Amino acid sequence: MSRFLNELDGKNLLSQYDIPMAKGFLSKTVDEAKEIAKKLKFPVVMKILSSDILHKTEAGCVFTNVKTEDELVEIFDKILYNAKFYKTDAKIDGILIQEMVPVGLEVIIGMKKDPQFGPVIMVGSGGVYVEVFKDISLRLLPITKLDANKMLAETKLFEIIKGVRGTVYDKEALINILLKVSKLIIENSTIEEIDINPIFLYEEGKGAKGVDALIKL
Amino acid sequence: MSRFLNELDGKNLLSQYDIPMAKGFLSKTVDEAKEIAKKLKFPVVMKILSSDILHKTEAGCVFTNVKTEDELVEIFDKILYNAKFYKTDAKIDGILIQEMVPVGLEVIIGMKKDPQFGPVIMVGSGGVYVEVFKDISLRLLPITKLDANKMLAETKLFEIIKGVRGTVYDKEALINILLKVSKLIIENSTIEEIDINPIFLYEEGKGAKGVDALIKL
Amino acid sequence: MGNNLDALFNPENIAVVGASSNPLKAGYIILDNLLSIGYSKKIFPINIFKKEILGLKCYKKLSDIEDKIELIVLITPSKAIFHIMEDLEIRMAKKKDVKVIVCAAANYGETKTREGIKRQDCLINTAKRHGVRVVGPNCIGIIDNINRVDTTFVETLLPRESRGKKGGISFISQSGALAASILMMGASQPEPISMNKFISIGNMADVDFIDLLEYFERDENTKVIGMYMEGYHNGRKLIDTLARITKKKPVVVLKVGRSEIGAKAANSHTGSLAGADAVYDAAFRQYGIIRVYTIEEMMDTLQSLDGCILPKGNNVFILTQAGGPGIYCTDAYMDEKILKLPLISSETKKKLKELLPDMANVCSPEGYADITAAADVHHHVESLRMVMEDDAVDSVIFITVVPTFLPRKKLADELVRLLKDEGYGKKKPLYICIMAGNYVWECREILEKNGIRTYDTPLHCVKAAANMVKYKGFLNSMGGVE
Amino acid sequence: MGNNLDALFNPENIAVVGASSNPLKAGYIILDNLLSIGYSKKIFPINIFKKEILGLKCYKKLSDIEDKIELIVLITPSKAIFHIMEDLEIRMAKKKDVKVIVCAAANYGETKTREGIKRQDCLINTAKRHGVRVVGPNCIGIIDNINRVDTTFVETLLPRESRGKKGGISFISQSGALAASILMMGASQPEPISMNKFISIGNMADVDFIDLLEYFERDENTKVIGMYMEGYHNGRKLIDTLARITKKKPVVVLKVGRSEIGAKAANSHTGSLAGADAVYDAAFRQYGIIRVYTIEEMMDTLQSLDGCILPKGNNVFILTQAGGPGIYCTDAYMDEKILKLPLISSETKKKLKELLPDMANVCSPEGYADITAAADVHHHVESLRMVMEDDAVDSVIFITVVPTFLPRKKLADELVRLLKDEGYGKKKPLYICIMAGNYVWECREILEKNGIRTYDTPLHCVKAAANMVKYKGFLNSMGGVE
Ligand SMILES: CC(C)(COP(=O)(O)OP(=O)(O)OC[C@H]1O[C@@H](n2cnc3c(N)ncnc32)[C@H](O)[C@@H]1OP(=O)(O)O)[C@@H](O)C(=O)NCCC(=O)NCCS
Ligand SMILES: CC(C)(COP(=O)(O)OP(=O)(O)OC[C@H]1O[C@@H](n2cnc3c(N)ncnc32)[C@H](O)[C@@H]1OP(=O)(O)O)[C@@H](O)C(=O)NCCC(=O)NCCS
Ligand SMILES: [Ca+2]
Ligand SMILES: [Ca+2]
Repeated sequence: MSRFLNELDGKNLLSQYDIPMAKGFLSKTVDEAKEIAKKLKFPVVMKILSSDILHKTEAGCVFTNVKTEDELVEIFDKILYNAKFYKTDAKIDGILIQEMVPVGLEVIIGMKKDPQFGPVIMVGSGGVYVEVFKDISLRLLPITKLDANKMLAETKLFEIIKGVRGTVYDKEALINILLKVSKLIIENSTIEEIDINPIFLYEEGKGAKGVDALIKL
Repeated sequence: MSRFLNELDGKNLLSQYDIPMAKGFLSKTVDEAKEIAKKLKFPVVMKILSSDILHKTEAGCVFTNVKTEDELVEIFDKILYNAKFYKTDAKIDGILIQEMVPVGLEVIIGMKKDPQFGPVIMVGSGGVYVEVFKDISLRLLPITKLDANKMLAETKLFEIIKGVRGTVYDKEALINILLKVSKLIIENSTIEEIDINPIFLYEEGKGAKGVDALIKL
Repeated sequence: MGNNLDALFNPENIAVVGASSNPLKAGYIILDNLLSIGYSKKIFPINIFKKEILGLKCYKKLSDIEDKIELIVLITPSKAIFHIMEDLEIRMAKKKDVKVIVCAAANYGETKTREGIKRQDCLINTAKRHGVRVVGPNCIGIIDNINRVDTTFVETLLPRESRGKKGGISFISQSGALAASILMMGASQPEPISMNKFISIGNMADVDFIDLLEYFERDENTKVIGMYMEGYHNGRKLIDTLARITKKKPVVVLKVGRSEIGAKAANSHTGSLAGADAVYDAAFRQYGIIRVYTIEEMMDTLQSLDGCILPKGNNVFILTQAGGPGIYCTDAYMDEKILKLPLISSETKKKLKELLPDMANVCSPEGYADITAAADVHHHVESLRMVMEDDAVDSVIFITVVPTFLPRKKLADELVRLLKDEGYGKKKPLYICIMAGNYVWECREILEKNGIRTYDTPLHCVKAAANMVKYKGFLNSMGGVE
Repeated sequence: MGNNLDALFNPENIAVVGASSNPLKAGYIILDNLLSIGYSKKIFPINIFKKEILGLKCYKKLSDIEDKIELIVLITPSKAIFHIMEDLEIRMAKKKDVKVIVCAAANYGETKTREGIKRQDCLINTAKRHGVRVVGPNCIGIIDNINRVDTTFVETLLPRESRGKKGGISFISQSGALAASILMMGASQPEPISMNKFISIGNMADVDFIDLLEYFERDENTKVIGMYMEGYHNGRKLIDTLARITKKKPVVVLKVGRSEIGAKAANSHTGSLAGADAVYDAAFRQYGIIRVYTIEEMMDTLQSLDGCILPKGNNVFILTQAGGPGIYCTDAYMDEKILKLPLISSETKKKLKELLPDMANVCSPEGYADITAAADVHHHVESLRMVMEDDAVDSVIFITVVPTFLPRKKLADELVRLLKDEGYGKKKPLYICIMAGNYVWECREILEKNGIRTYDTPLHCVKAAANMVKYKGFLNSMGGVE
């Protein structure tokens, strides 16, 4: 029986492998939420944490750019309300308070296990058009740095990374994430599927940061 | 000598042909700006109007989601300051106050004159990836409704419009805009180039709305 | 300038200036080609030194010939043009008979040198003064298989009896070499490709794409038009002409210079080359002009359009005698987004299952059947009949790799019986691929001599089938509501 | 089970069970092919009724033959398998000599019927018990041109003296029909394609891709490996094997079932077919396995890899004798993103301009030259020499449409002198296209007989050139820093 890691556990696992993810903590109560927000500094992002709700945005359970404690209090309730409305019996682990990371170039990194070939890693253009443009590249695991480089070069995203739109993005950071994901999967054979989407890639030298991650065991 | 229509004149011309554009008015003073914002209802978008500043966002002369009169006053000055900073001798026509339209599916419609073929119309996926994915379709003008339909069908965007991501978008609205742009160009032979980007396309029945438009004579 | 193109394709007598008795010279081969194709009127070789070439009496100059001459072929070194045009003036002052010049010789305007341009101006201006049309210069000539005219200097090694085979294709090439290549490759098929008119337009100093397109538009014997093109100075006018024609008859275009570098190689001198091909491409789609990308695809598409009726719709059945080639075909098929594997009736399926060997795969996936290597001639022919009879099927791709045990000649004969004698070949488009090199050459010859075209590989079938469907779709959309 | 594959390709005597005297039967053609290729050891036809076939003495059963037999070819109706295996038991009890069975007959496991599976089990189990390897069932057999073995029942019409031409290509096909087709098409080239080993693996009940790949990996005479594949049960192991080999020698794969429907037609029974091809594709890229998409591309690529040295880099010069075909080539060239038009030295350009006719286009665009229709044999050969000598050039595509005035045989002879006698053909990869059908067949024959491969169209040159560059790039990246 396969199951999904909740977002927090997923991120923690990724963080253990030095895969940069937006910081976040779980709050069970409004007070905990306030506490965390203070620590992370406003504005923050608030999201439901529930393995029963996979499409959080659709369920009205994600709010970005929460600027003040007042807003936070209001939204905390709203999320719980929407969650129950979306799925009455959803088991709710709490509300995730996450740092609000600057928007960057949207990238997706994924991994799936093929019945014949085992783990296959994927990188490509993230965002809403993923399924339509299918601008992705695949490789069997494990991959070398050379593989990671070639993967990027196979995507159209690569043009943007190299600076066709003015900004040159942090290619090395992305390659490092690919290599770390490769390592993570090789060392954790129970992982069936990973989906980090979006990863925001920043200007050269400024790294990257994963925002959402789904891990299936 | 070719010249660009300013955004307001451009939109007015498009509106004359019933091409739906985000409403907007020109303000010369802060008081005018307040007046307009009240009429349009907050939140609004504020932008410089100056034929000397083509890349408004880059110049720090576009602000979206202006929510209150206080903010408006503050931003009015900021825009003027940024404009001068960007280009000291820029001729400024005023500040455009525009309704804040809901975000939809980003579409681009354009027209260019080919030296051999005359006006060529273009439709495709809008947004930041336009140049990279080049998900566009072209036709010589004038076009028929059938042409417009076939153009859309040639793009990957069409999958999204048809509802692959859950929402079915207002295809008819988009086709109407294409036909109106075709008519506009046939009747105004001095127009050298049009670029409406983005057009937000909404759910079926809810139409579309152009946000920015550049017209070159 | 009047439109004398009738005289180009059906001239009353022809003079060849620069005729030679040296078999390695163009001026010899033109005479030879004219004789071989069986041109029925008079041929006048012009050669200063010779009395007779290939049994034809030679003349020293154009003005010496008493008979009427409607077509002059020029195959002299270009520097002779001034002299020849002077003589033409003399002739025209008396006779006023010449209507067209085909100037095959090179070294004119295309050199972009002062001398070259001067020569071309002399040719064109003299011609204009007398209302004479000019094809070329710098071309390989023209062929008309209906009127049996061949002014080209291309040697195809075709036996005399195979020359002048009429067909419905009229073809225009902007490249002489490509034109020659098409003639030579066309002559190397199981049955030589048959055309109506064939023309290499060279520098287009006078007669150009539009003149010829308009001529072919009206020409009843032209069923389909083919074009190889590199560029044209008035793209919009060309497209408007094509758009008018495609509503009546199909036009297939191989336009090169797709890439920026390709366009540079094409030496086109229009300003914004970069975007131009994309605009051509859009115009082709918009007006139902069939764009092809390879020489093979062009020839296959032209021959399908000439030989088959158009399909009703996009349902193309794949009938194969062998798994590998069938799957290979299916991949290519799926690359053409517009083709659809048809769902045949359960009755047809039942009949197929009854007919075919046990191991046969009937419709998994739907629209695909593998009659297997165990299929004999009867299985081949009858399964084809059943599939062609099913209403859900608009066209059929038929692949066989004729194994050792299958009598090849019998297969061909039985297919001819079904497709020609019983008329099935005219009911729906059929694309036959017999994929076994020289081993099946004779078998393909039998089919092609009987008007049943065969294709080299499954991919070739797919491309032709897809282009037929595209054109039919265009015609349908023209008839539909706007 | 030991690896007896040496005996498959170089057996000490062969028995053909199901040999027939009927020239329309597979059992006859196998004998004929074995004799035609000149197999040097003994052949034992097994036929119950005949005394002699094709001058060879017949035996009633395997156990009757006194001599040593290493290879058995089975071409009997499948129901006979039980009987034949019983007899094999008897023989092996005495002789222990048989090492390999090639079971060409069909109607075994591939039928997915109980009977078929039972027959296959009988064959495989009996073989296993005696350490005998099995190729097939349901295959067309194997060819070894070095040891002169041909167990196929494919008729290629190749004259006896053209059989058994050795080459560096070893080829595995999962489809019998495609294998047959390749043999027949290969035999129809100007000079028949030359291979090392050729094997149709049928049901892969025993000997499979990996066995053969490992064998070819070690085989010194195998310079390049070709594969047609539909599917394999252990994709990962196959890829790991290929990945190991491609570091040493190139592997070219035509994998079908690219599309979902194609995969369905391939009847593969793995769960998630949809994604599988994309994964194969990724694996091919990752490990430098050259994926090709058409049969023509496969043959061209295999022959280039066999016949040419690898290019130093991706700089491929286009040298053409005609504008149209040159531009056409350039378009196809630009489609292959990895090729780069080289910037040759100003010295080479100067030499070319001095050599060539005035109208020649030297390097506009860079890396492209058009020697024009006015170019004679000397111009052809010497311009090729100059381009090949330039350090910026890694490979050359050379196109000519041999016009009437160009002596074809002389062109071929002079090219042979440059490329073979002077050794230029071994310095850099060269892709020659002589684009004129049968008219230049002889000319191409001369070149190919001298080991200089010619290609059918410019597109074919481009594909082969691009695949060579890709493979070299892969080898380079393996040697580079990780
Ligand atoms: C036209 C062309 C083929 C002539 O070349 P050629 O055959 O070598 O030229 P020659 O000087 O031998 O002239 C040919 C014949 O015309 C004769 N001739 C020359 N000038 C003449 C004149 N003014 N009147 C009559 N005959 C004349 C010559 O005597 C010769 O005949 P001969 O062989 O009996 O002596 C050549 O100039 C040319 O243009 N080649 C390129 C053709 C081409 O590529 N076209 C475009 C294809 S895309
Ligand atoms: C193997 C196969 C070709 C035999 O077909 P066939 O030639 O029509 O069969 P026949 O019954 O005529 O048998 C062939 C010969 O073997 C002989 N034979 C039959 N059983 C025999 C046995 N047990 N021992 C020895 N000889 C036997 C027959 O007498 C006959 O010889 P003959 O012509 O002198 O009478 C057929 O069964 C088959 O499998 N066809 C498909 C092959 C194929 O497509 N393979 C895969 C390609 S991808
Ligand atoms: Ca030319
Ligand atoms: Ca098969």
